[in-house]
Amino acid sequence: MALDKQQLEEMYRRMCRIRYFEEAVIEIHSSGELIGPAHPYIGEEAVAVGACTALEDSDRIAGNHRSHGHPIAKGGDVKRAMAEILGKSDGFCKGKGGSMHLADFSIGILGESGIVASSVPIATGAALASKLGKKGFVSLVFFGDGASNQGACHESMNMAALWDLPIIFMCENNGYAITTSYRNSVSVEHVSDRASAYGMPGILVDGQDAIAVWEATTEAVRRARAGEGPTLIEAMTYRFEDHSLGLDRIRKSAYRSQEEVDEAMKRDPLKIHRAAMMTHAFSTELECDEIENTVRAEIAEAVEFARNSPFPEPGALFDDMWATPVKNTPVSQSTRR
Amino acid sequence: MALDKQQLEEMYRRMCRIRYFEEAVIEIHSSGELIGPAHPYIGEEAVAVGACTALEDSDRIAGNHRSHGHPIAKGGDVKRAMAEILGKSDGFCKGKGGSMHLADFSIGILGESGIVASSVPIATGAALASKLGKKGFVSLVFFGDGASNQGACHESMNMAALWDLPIIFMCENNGYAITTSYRNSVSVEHVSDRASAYGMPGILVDGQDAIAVWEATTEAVRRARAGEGPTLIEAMTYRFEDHSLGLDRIRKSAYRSQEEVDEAMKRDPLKIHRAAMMTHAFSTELECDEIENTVRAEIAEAVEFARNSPFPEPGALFDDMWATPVKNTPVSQSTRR
Amino acid sequence: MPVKTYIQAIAEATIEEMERDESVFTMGEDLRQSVYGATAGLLERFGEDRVIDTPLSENGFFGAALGASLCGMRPIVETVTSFLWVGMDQLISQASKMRYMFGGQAELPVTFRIRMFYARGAAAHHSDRNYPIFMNTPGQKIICPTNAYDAKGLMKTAVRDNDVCLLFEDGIAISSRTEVPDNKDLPGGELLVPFGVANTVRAGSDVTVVGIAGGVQHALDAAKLLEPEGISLEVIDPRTLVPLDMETILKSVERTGRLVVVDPAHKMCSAASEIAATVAQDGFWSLQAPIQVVASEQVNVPYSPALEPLIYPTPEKVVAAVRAVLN
Amino acid sequence: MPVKTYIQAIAEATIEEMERDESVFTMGEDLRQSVYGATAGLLERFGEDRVIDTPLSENGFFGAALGASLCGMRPIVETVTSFLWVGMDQLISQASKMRYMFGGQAELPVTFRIRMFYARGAAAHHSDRNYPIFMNTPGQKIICPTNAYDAKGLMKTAVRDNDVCLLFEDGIAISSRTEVPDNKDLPGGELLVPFGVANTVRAGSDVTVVGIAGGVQHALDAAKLLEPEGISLEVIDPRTLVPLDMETILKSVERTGRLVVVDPAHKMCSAASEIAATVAQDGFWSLQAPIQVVASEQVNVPYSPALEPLIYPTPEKVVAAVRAVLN
Ligand SMILES: Cc1ncc(C[n+]2csc(CCOP(=O)(O)OP(=O)(O)O)c2C)c(N)n1
Ligand SMILES: Cc1ncc(C[n+]2csc(CCOP(=O)(O)OP(=O)(O)O)c2C)c(N)n1
Ligand SMILES: [Mg+2]
Ligand SMILES: [Mg+2]
Repeated sequence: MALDKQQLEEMYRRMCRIRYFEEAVIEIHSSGELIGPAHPYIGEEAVAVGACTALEDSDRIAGNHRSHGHPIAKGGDVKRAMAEILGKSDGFCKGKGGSMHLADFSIGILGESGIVASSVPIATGAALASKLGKKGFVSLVFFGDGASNQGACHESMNMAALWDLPIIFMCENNGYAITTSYRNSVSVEHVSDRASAYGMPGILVDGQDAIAVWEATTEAVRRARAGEGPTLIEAMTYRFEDHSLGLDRIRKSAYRSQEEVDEAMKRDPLKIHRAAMMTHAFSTELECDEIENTVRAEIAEAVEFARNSPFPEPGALFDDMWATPVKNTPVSQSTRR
Repeated sequence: MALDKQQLEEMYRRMCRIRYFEEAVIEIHSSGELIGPAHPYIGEEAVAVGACTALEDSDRIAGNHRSHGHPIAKGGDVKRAMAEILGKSDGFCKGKGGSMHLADFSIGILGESGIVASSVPIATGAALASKLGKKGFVSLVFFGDGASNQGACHESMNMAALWDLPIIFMCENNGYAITTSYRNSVSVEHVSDRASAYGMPGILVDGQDAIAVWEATTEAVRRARAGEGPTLIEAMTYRFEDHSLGLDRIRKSAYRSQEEVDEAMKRDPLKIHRAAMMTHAFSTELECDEIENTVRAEIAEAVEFARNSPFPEPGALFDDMWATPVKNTPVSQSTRR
Repeated sequence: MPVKTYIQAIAEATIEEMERDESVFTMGEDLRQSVYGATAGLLERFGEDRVIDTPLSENGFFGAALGASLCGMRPIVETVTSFLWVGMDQLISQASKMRYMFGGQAELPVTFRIRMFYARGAAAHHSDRNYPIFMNTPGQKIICPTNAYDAKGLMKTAVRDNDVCLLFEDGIAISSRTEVPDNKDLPGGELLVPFGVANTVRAGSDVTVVGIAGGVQHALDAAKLLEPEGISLEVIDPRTLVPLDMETILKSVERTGRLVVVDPAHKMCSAASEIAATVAQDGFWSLQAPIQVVASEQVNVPYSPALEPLIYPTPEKVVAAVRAVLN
Repeated sequence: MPVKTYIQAIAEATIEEMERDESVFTMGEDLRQSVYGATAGLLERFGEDRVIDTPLSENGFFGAALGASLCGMRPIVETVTSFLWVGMDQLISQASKMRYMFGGQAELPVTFRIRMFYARGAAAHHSDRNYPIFMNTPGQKIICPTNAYDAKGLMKTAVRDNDVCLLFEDGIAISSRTEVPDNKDLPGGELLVPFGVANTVRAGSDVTVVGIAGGVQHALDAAKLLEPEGISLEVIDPRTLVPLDMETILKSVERTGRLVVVDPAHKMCSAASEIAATVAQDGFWSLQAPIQVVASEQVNVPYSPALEPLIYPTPEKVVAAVRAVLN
């Protein structure tokens, strides 16, 4: 463990940022202000923060529908993230993407994907660009246990291993794909057991312990930068909330027993990290509280910012389709008529 | 080894049938009578015949573009196979499918697929039907080393293992996908090494030895029928001819050295089986020759049959689209006009 | 007559067909917990072998459904338009081609139930309306029920049909309620709606308005808006896009001389364009004005509630198109 | 002027663009041995890092090309229409949606070169003409060069374009030869053909015939067949389907009053139907006769040499359609 106090505190700050951000999203959703689906990351903060702490700003990440934690962990601006979720013009994507599609290319966040596993080949391609163009960055992709069964993962891992690409496949195994349990979805005990099928290391790590995730990722990043190729990391974690906001149809305890949920919630990644800060860096309760308070204020400010941000103008509907506009690209039918 | 003389001879008969059939196809192609692509199975006969000898008539197979060997090994009629390849009305598919799409549902041949790996999920579904409907048959799918990298294989193997389906995944590893070598295509030493990623047995077998393939398949069929689930078998083989007839653009020795081809051709599956018949069943040279002669006559007859078979009538263009015809299904534009 | 929601109708059709025929089973993601609403209670009723939760592998399990259908089973698969892309190889290379390619040997009695999300902030990744794509690739029947009655009757027909049926459930219609008769009150004891027969939802004399999927609702709303002005719209719901009942549409245009087609899918190469093109060919001499297509704007579906509604057809846009053809 | 084949033109464009810009590279199956002919010699010239043979994983490597393009590379991907189905999720969910969904942040300078087989017994699994599908899903530019000149000029434009470009290489045109000027004889020193500008391949006065992809050749052949009778066809090649130059088509119809559209793709929801529908809306008052669409019959492509030719448009079918609009 070679994280100094400042780093440990920054990790805690980001974990809190995700937690409070998600709490705010839940509140906003219940008020009816947010109509689209949103998938809370609460309970899994240690994975994104542990992983992203091992990365440089120039490194690239890509993610999935459970999509707020990854960009925040990579340093994304919570104001613009919240504005995006509310569909506002100051959002990361000017309101065009929303909750499932946060992206900030300027700091290496290549975007979250609503289609499960669909960003895995994209991240593999980013790693290919790094290798071909000798660009030196690594690529890291977050995907779920459910996603691991998609062909896209298989194809990407084979290519990455064949070509020694600088990529980390970070599987967030929270035990479920919506309501489908790991046992009914993956035919082996661990997703990381599949790494040997590609000839890459498969690392199983405690996903509630940000430091453990950081350690595993750091070694994978070292390998990647040294040209030694990809690593598959499986972080065992748990989603504390429902699969998605607004999916009220599913009875909560029908697919996860209350005991299981209670047991899992005892291992809150924020508490675990707070304790680790005290042990390893002698942070005080006061220091920890202060981080929490600062972040709470930050999130409140983000909500305020997002609420005040204007909705996009109607004309914006037709912007952002083409990078190279040319004659006769389609325009509004009503303009035409 | 528990194959009696009759069985060994039948295996030889089928291997010869494939070999001579393919030789006839090559000849026909060079005469310009056959315009579509066709992928000779020469050199790989032991795989299809070894595998199908372990199956019952009611068992199902599905295959790929290298497509003549599988149905013939399963007992398909060479007359109708040849007629299909010439696009004639007596063909398996009335001339609609052609070389890459031979199928005879009446004896469990669910069809070859021109899209690589695309029949793997289909065969998995056949196995699912067997299990759900307690139908007792097993399903076996042939696919190449190149195909093994398709996501369809990953998804199918995971499902088959999860659900203990009665299926055999038979990978014909001939070392190449068109011109792309195994080493440039699959990131581990053997496709069968990937079986452990699904929790199923992975068996590596000499694909030039029909008896070895039969033995491995027999055990896999036993497992399947007993409800113990799927098996992945990798048969190491070699294609003696070009990837496809008509693909003259590729210089033969550019991707496979002449030495490699010569070396591989020393292990001709027909010669190996002929020797085994003599050793295990005391077949005589004369008996073996007689099989060969009978099959040669059979193939000559098939060519004759195919040549004499009429082409489909123009009106046949609109047949065979719908199993349940209803009002207003699309008809010919010219009729309409 | 009892009033039911669209989803109730689908659920009833599923249960009735599963009870009628042992080879019918359902497969898809999270069916047992019924994430999309139509499979609630099936597990308890029919057991694990007939209500199969699949791994997240659309290409794999679409193909598995097709393979099972080749061997005597009749799967009902539940999914969402946007997940079809993942399984497209099985849907096109196998589902739509296998029967013809094998000279008619294959029977593929699979019904895909495909949800189309609508105007709820699902964003581009979850907002596809891709039925026109399957119209372009021959080999599947394409069914777009727009109310609970048709949903039940067409779904039951689909399950009994021996071809691959893609049944698109439009989010625009999904929460609508319609009268659906009880089986005991029906002559044959059950509700079956045939394929290839358009439904003239509303008779009218001035303009023929064909609604595709959720577009039927917009057309009906427009008809109501125009009624006070004495403008009479004939609203036609083709119900199935393959087979497509052009005859009913052409006959209507013969009387009205004017055609508007409303389609919530993207405009280019849409079902609406297809119908317009066919009328411009086969019904040209009936036309007294340009054909108007009201479809989604040719951009991706945006997330923001300030933008999303702008992309879709609305009753107001239909009204504008009707006025255009009347001038 | 030197005469070149279509494939030579594509090869020249590839080499010129790879020489001009280090970030351009090619990837696909069996490129090094050049199974489809256009990548011969690239390996020797540009080395292993710029001529990448991929595993058989279309979804995976299409996505990898897209991901690489997000990070400053400009991949040229080679494939075949029918293999697009396998990679459809990356092509639609990512290629066509990413830029818009991310509010314009993404630049995706990828060119997909997509071969369409034609009338050589490839059978249903290898005979797709799926450009209409990408017209329906907004976000990509769709390019259909029909001769060597355009192949080179449009391909070079595509490689420099910062959007995803799908360049469909029609087997009908692939072995054709056209004059292609040497760079030294060109004013700017190179051949670039702009997107969105239709080419009036042949001027005429009686009927406007729009040819899509290989349909242009059939239209020209029909024009020759009708010339002796004094029937004059104006043949228009849109060259790109997205963007689509409807203006040129509408202007021509204004003069001729008659439209035939020839498209070797399946008819329903085709590019041909789209053009017909648009003219029926925006050019209606110019029309003096029904619009005729000549496209592939709505069945799968059969293998048999006795059947395959029947499915496609032919010059004779175009002639019949022309006669129909003239009566
Ligand atoms: C291709 C595809 N299929 C289905 C869905 C619907 N869906 C959204 S999230 C999800 C479960 C994902 O599970 P997992 O990968 O484990 O991620 P988690 O939600 O547990 O974080 C499903 C099935 C989808 N978005 N994309
Ligand atoms: C999805 C798809 N991609 C590419 C092709 C073109 N293709 C036909 S055969 C082949 C190689 C297949 O290799 P393998 O699976 O090893 O089988 P083999 O030909 O060696 O028997 C390729 C790339 C195809 N038919 N389908
Ligand atoms: Mg999960
Ligand atoms: Mg091979």
